Amino acid sequence: MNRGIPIIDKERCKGCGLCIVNCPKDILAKTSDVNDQGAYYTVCTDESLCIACGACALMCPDAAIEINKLVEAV
Amino acid sequence: MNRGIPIIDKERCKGCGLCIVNCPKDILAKTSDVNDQGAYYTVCTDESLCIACGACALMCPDAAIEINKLVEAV
Amino acid sequence: MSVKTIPMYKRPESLSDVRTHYCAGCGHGIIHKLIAEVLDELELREKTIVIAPVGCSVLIYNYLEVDGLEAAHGRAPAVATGIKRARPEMLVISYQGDGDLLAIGTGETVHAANRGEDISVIFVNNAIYGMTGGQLAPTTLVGQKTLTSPAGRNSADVGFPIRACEMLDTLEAPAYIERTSVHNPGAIRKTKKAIFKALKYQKEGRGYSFVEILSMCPTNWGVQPPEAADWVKSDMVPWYPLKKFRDRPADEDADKEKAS
Amino acid sequence: MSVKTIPMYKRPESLSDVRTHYCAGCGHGIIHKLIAEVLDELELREKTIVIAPVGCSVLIYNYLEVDGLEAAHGRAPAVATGIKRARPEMLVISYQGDGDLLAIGTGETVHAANRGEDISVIFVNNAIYGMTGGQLAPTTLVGQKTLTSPAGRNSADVGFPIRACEMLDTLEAPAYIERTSVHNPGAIRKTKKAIFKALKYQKEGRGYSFVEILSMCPTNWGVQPPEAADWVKSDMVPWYPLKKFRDRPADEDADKEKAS
Amino acid sequence: MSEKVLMKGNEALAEAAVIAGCRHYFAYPITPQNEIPAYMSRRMPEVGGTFLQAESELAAISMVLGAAAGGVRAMTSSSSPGISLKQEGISYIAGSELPCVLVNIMRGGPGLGAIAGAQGDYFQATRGGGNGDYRTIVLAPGSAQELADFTIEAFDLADEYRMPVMILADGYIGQMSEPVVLPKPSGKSFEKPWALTGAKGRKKNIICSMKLIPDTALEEHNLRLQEKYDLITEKVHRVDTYMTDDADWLVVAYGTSARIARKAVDRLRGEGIKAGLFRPLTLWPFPEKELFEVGSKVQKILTVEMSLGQMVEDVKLTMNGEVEVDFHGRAGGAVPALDDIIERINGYERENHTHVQAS
Amino acid sequence: MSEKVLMKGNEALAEAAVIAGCRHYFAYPITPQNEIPAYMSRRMPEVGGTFLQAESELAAISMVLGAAAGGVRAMTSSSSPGISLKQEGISYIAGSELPCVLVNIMRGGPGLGAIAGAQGDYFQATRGGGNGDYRTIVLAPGSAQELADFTIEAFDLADEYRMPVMILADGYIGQMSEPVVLPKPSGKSFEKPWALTGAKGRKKNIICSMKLIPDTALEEHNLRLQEKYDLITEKVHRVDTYMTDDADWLVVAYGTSARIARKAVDRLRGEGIKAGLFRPLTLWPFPEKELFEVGSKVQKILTVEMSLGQMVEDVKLTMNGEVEVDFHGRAGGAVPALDDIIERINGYERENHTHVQAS
Amino acid sequence: MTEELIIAGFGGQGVLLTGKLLCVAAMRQGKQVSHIPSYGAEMRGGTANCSVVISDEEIASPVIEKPSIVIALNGPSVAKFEPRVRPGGLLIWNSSLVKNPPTRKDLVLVSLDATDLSLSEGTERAANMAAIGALLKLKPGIVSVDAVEAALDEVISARNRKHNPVNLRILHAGFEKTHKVDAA
Amino acid sequence: MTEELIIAGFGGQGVLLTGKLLCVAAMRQGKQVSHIPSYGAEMRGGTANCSVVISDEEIASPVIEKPSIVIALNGPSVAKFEPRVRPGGLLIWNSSLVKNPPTRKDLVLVSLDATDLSLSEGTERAANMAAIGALLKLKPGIVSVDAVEAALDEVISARNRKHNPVNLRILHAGFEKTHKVDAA
Ligand SMILES: Cc1ncc(C[n+]2csc(CCOP(=O)(O)OP(=O)(O)O)c2C)c(N)n1
Ligand SMILES: Cc1ncc(C[n+]2csc(CCOP(=O)(O)OP(=O)(O)O)c2C)c(N)n1
Ligand code: SF4
Ligand code: SF4
Ligand code: SF4
Ligand code: SF4
Ligand code: SF4
Ligand code: SF4
Ligand SMILES: [Mg+2]
Ligand SMILES: [Mg+2]
Repeated sequence: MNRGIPIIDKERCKGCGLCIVNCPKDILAKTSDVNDQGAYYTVCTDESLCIACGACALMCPDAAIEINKLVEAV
Repeated sequence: MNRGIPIIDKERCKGCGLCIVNCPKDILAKTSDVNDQGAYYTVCTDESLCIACGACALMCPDAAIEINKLVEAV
Repeated sequence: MSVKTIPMYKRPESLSDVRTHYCAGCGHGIIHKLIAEVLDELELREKTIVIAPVGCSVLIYNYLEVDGLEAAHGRAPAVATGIKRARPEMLVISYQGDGDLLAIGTGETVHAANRGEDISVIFVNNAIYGMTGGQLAPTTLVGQKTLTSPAGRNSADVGFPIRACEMLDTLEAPAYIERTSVHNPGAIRKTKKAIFKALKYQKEGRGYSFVEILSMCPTNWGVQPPEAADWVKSDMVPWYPLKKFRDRPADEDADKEKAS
Repeated sequence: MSVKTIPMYKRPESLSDVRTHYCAGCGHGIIHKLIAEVLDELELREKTIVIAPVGCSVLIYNYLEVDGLEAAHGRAPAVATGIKRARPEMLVISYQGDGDLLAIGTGETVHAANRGEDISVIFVNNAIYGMTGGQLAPTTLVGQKTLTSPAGRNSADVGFPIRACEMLDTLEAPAYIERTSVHNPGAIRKTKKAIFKALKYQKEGRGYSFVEILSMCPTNWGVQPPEAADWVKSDMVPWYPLKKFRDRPADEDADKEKAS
Repeated sequence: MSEKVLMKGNEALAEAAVIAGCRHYFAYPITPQNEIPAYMSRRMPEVGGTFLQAESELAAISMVLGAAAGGVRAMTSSSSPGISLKQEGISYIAGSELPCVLVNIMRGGPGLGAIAGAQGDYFQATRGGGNGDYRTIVLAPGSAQELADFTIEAFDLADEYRMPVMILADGYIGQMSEPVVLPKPSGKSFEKPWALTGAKGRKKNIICSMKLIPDTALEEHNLRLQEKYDLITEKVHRVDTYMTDDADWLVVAYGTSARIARKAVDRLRGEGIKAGLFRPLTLWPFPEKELFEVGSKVQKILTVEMSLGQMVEDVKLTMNGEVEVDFHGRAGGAVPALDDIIERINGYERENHTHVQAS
Repeated sequence: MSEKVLMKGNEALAEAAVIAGCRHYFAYPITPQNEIPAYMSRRMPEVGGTFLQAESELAAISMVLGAAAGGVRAMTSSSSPGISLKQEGISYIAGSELPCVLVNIMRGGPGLGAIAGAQGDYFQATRGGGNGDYRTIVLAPGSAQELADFTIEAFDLADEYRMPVMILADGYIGQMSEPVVLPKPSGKSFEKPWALTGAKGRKKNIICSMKLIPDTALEEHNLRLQEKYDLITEKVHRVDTYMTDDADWLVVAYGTSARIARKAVDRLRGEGIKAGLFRPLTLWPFPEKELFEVGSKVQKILTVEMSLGQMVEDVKLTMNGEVEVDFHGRAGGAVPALDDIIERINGYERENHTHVQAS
Repeated sequence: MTEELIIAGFGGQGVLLTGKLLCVAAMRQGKQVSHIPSYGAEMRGGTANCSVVISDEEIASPVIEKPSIVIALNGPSVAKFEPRVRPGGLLIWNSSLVKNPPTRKDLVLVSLDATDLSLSEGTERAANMAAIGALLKLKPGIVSVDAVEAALDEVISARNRKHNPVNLRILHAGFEKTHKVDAA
Repeated sequence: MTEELIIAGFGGQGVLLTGKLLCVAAMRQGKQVSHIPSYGAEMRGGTANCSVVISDEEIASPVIEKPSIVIALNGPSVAKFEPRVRPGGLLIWNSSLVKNPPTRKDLVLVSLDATDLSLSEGTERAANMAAIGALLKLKPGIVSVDAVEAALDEVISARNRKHNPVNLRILHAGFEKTHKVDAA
């Protein structure tokens, strides 16, 4: 199992979209809502599909994304 | 026949010796006399041996040497 | 079977907990983050001085949790030299843009490299003057439109974009020279490795390291960030090949291994 | 059979009828003379502007019978750019020493070359700062003792001598780059050819030309002129190979010929 | 009559340079004057001129030196730190007696400071930040219109006296858009037999700042320059006065400071207080004669600057103790507040009143 | 007691820097100060210090900025055109509040000028040739001995006030060999908690001249700098007076000019004429209080400079019209002639005599 | 009459153009005008704003300390400029984007869904036009609607002039949606 | 006593060293001294010279306009400095190299074959020592022979001190060969 949860800090996000276009699972998307800075921030549309590849986090210029990996507890 | 006459402008000469060491016929030498600028200038010791190669003139940083070539008049 | 979540990617501790002033999608942010990660990994945060250039990254000292110093436009490598000579035990990073490093700072760039100064230069090449609103940079591509080349860079008039790595590679002293990019996650991983090497070599006192990073300036290129990243790949990379030009420490280590 | 004398070598007309201030055996004198000869041969004296650098050749305008202009230390290529752009019909020569061209003037050197500015740079590399009394130059050889490297150039501290031709050869625009020397008559002949090409190409509007000339500074090397000439050959040439790095006009002409 | 257009000060200056016949412009980008190179990069190709973005300010000023030596009208522009870098070059141009126009759209300092407008480079401009005894004429426009008009004049003055002429304006003047009527060319033309055009049919021309031979050459050169500077001091001074005829209190200010001071004068006059404004338009030469004439009739002078006190020295030197000279300054990009100026002068009035009562 | 040695001024200064604990010296060669780098290149390795010949003056001043930020004592030296190139860097150092010592061994200008000693960079040194409102303390030694002594003091002042201190001397002072007794270290030490030594066990330190946030940051910074400058103006002024107590005629001069003026005073006193010499040892702050005290008692002041009139402005500003201020200057490397100074003062005497007779 | 306006938003909202448009219109109506962009911090991103002075008298400083009118096209602009409006002044704010409405009691606060009005014409970039409409309704003395319409052709480059009809429609929508208010 | 000397020759004739030697000797005898090399022209080659002032009083300028004594070690130095010696002054010239002897009538002109004296000790570089010898003979008041001998060890670097005996022999030869003259 390779699964994870992208945690996006809405207020840090500037809405650049770099995470969106680089997510292999296409589960990130811009909101039509703006955050306090006036940016259309990004959210994850389906966390269950996340494979914890880290592409979004790597790409994010504002370090707005952290990834939690889901591992089987023994 | 390849013969020439080096004409050394005594007052231009700074006595650097570059012509001397580059003359293939070894016919240039420093004087023990100084010119007005206080330099031990160079003279030709035997013009008859000059082959008009131009090495001395090429070498001279002060353009103190001109070469006349001797040619047979027809 | 129960499931546990463990943090796989966290904001690095060397990165300050503030918003940057950068535009959305700016490459500087990515590169800052990578530096912070490497500082965390090499445990160098408390021994590092970052030199801010004059350019969009002029406030870098607000974003990294290390001591920070400002250089005049183009002079960062000389400032880095001064402080490294005064504090050889510190890790000194000269972070610079293309206008800073390759236009006004050409002399300082070449000479710090030529001395083999024990510093690391992180060179962010975004093919434009970001901070001043998008003028022609020494690295602007031929035909690229900028505020001061409205008809596109005309190579007959102002020449071709300068390749910094290739130029510095003609010098004897540098220990490490590599060009990378941040246009996609794969490129970013390589960039992080390059920064890691550069700082590690400096930590080990192996001399001058130089990492050129192709980066996006969506604002002054007048495109959206994803397009900007594409343009790096489609237009910049062909002129600026991503390549390791020199890795003397690695060569030396390999030689030593062979010998032993 | 009678014998007639005909002048085989005469002082060039473009050379002023004055004594230079140079030390005995200084390479600058030889190079001035060659430039004057080429100006005579190409009939360019009346269309030439020479830019004097700051260095021993600061008074070059007193020795050539052409219009003369002084640049601040290191700025000659920028000054040359300014006047060439103002007077494109003129032939502009930037004459520079190694301190001028490769230390303080690194930026101007690289950028005029990179623009492919239609000027000719004559670079006199004597591995030292002549005028100021013999300090370390960017081109001083490793181990060479100077006023400011009394124990000899220490490459671990200040790096290795910079090779200008190799560095500029990484740029796209220059049309012609060659390194020659003036240590003996044969080398001088080649130097003259190089200067001839450089000025001819400029006359033809073919772009930037650069001739690096290894030269003697007996005074600051602390040796007699003949020894100095020997040292150029024995010590400088091995580090600075005499070589044509680029001759784009000749290549182009050859291509054209092949094509036709 | 030309039409009024809304133009940014920097662009008005750039277009005026084109009108003045400037076809060679070299510069390096810096805020707050970036509109000048941007404008020139579009405009110069249209008029067959040269726009070249130099690799640095050092290169830019050197290119100007080269082009000026070729006899053409050349210009460069920058802002404070960039102008600092040009000091050596300016000193060379002054020493070589070459005409050119330099523009400093000032920002806050020292060092990198900030990019808001300021007036902290007055000393540098008027005293010569470079080495040696030299001067540059310094013009101080106060509006987009004057940026344009003074540019025309700057080129003429440069050619007439063979020296660099500097246009010195705070960033607000350069950044502000205002209605402008573009000026006409002056029509003046200048012979330049000294220009480098090839030694054909004449002796070679040499242009240099080094004077080595004989030993006295440099001093003679300095004295000749000084004569020229004396002549200019006599001939070139421009001022603008406002309500000074009967003034009790005189404000001396230039640029944005003067705009605010003028409004303060209006307000004070409205309250019946006799304030006046003296606005030097040339900062070097400083219009001493004109200021002394006006200034010696008032009770007190207030110098207002966007710096912590630079021009005030010239005001004091001019008044030479004749009248008290006070100072009000803001720094770092701040603009003097109208109320502060008014309050200062009200304070003088009050004090005066007290004195009169007491005596 | 240390022994007298014959030392060239430049070398005395260099050795004094070593004595003061300077272990970081960066410079680019230029006449007439080449003995300083030459000396340092031998000496620094002996004491475990760093001598580095920079690729340019711009690099040299930037290296000084870097080293100073590291908390060490750093120095650079140059001469006029080289100092012009350093203006941006000096402005940055001032804005960043870093301590360092700058040496200008002045030569003739403008531009390349010539290498003989001159005093044409007074404005540049005292008014800030760089951008923005800032100052550097300027010390004016008049002998090889003072070059050494003032260097010790310069480092202390720099550390005390966290700012650049400039030693300003004409080329003759630097080139001349004289007997010198090498000074002792001052023994003072300074804490530098602001230095960049790694953010370990403390918050990160940041050293910069840019003040962006909030909008008022730069003005606040400027005002703080100004407070510091005001404090220095109050506390740091050094002067040397000679025969001023009963003087009728006062000569004000520094450096080589002052040496000649002193001899002139001797000669004039020999003729029964009451001349005196006021020699400012700090040029910024200019010792206004001391000069006013002495100057307001004399009949006339003659300022003598190896320039065409720069310090004379400070003399006039100080006297503020109280006493007439005359000027005698030589330029381009020429040294004032003893006889010329004597003749000037004799002229005053004669004039005075005529006046007295007439009245 | 002297009005000191600050127009603020983020880059791309046409803040500078708005100011220029008002200036040109007022200039053609014989007024004194000045316009200056904010360039207070040499940095990127964040809010953009410009200061406009329109007056019957000569203009002193183009820099405005306490504006009489503020047009705030996004949230950060409200946060930044609400405190600076002079008592009794006017604050027009873009309710489409601003989450925390202004609260001062001593101002005339006028909300307008400017971005929505713009979007309804198919563009998100013309909220500024709606705001101008509102301003013209509320402060008819500054400059006439006709003058602004004419200025639009003068200010917009030929290449972009094709958008002018849309711009005008949005301007009028803003004008219509806004109702005259009395001073605070 | 104040003597203002100029010592001139070409590079390699030890002109600067000569000046330094006199200064150190005089300093050790309690005199005020100053020494400054000529650096009037930033150029190479040609003549080198230095100015030395030795005095009982404080020294004003180290720069000498009209020297009281000139030592000219080659031809160009005679040409350059003969006109500048003050009337009644002393000019010592090197007859081994100078072709056009000085001619002024108002000076004390002393010729010395200094280079020949030096060559006779196997070096052409110590003509300056011979000239010092002559000076000491002619102007005993400046500094004593003993003081110069002592200064030689102080001034010459350890590495070159081995030549001092030769130097001294040449100095004495110059001293012996020179005869006291009366003022011009
Ligand atoms: C001496 C000087 N010249 C010019 C400037 C203006 N300036 C600030 S940043 C910059 C260029 C920035 O471009 P780059 O180095 O490519 O950095 P980027 O913003 O693209 O990251 C310039 C020219 C300055 N501050 N100082
Ligand atoms: C700005 C500036 N810095 C330094 C100098 C001093 N200076 C004069 S010539 C020179 C170097 C000369 O060396 P190089 O260019 O190699 O020429 P060379 O004399 O060897 O021919 C220097 C540093 C100067 N005149 N101006
Ligand atoms: S970790 Fe990978 S899969 Fe998950 S959201 Fe990020 S990019 Fe998409
Ligand atoms: S990359 Fe970061 S800033 Fe950009 S949209 Fe994604 S989360 Fe937001
Ligand atoms: S021409 Fe040749 S052979 Fe004749 S003197 Fe010169 S070098 Fe000797
Ligand atoms: S090369 Fe010229 S200067 Fe040198 S010795 Fe020969 S003639 Fe004289
Ligand atoms: S202007 Fe360009 S480089 Fe600067 S912050 Fe914006 S995107 Fe980044
Ligand atoms: S110092 Fe060297 S380069 Fe200069 S003139 Fe003398 S020999 Fe030539
Ligand atoms: Mg960039
Ligand atoms: Mg050299």
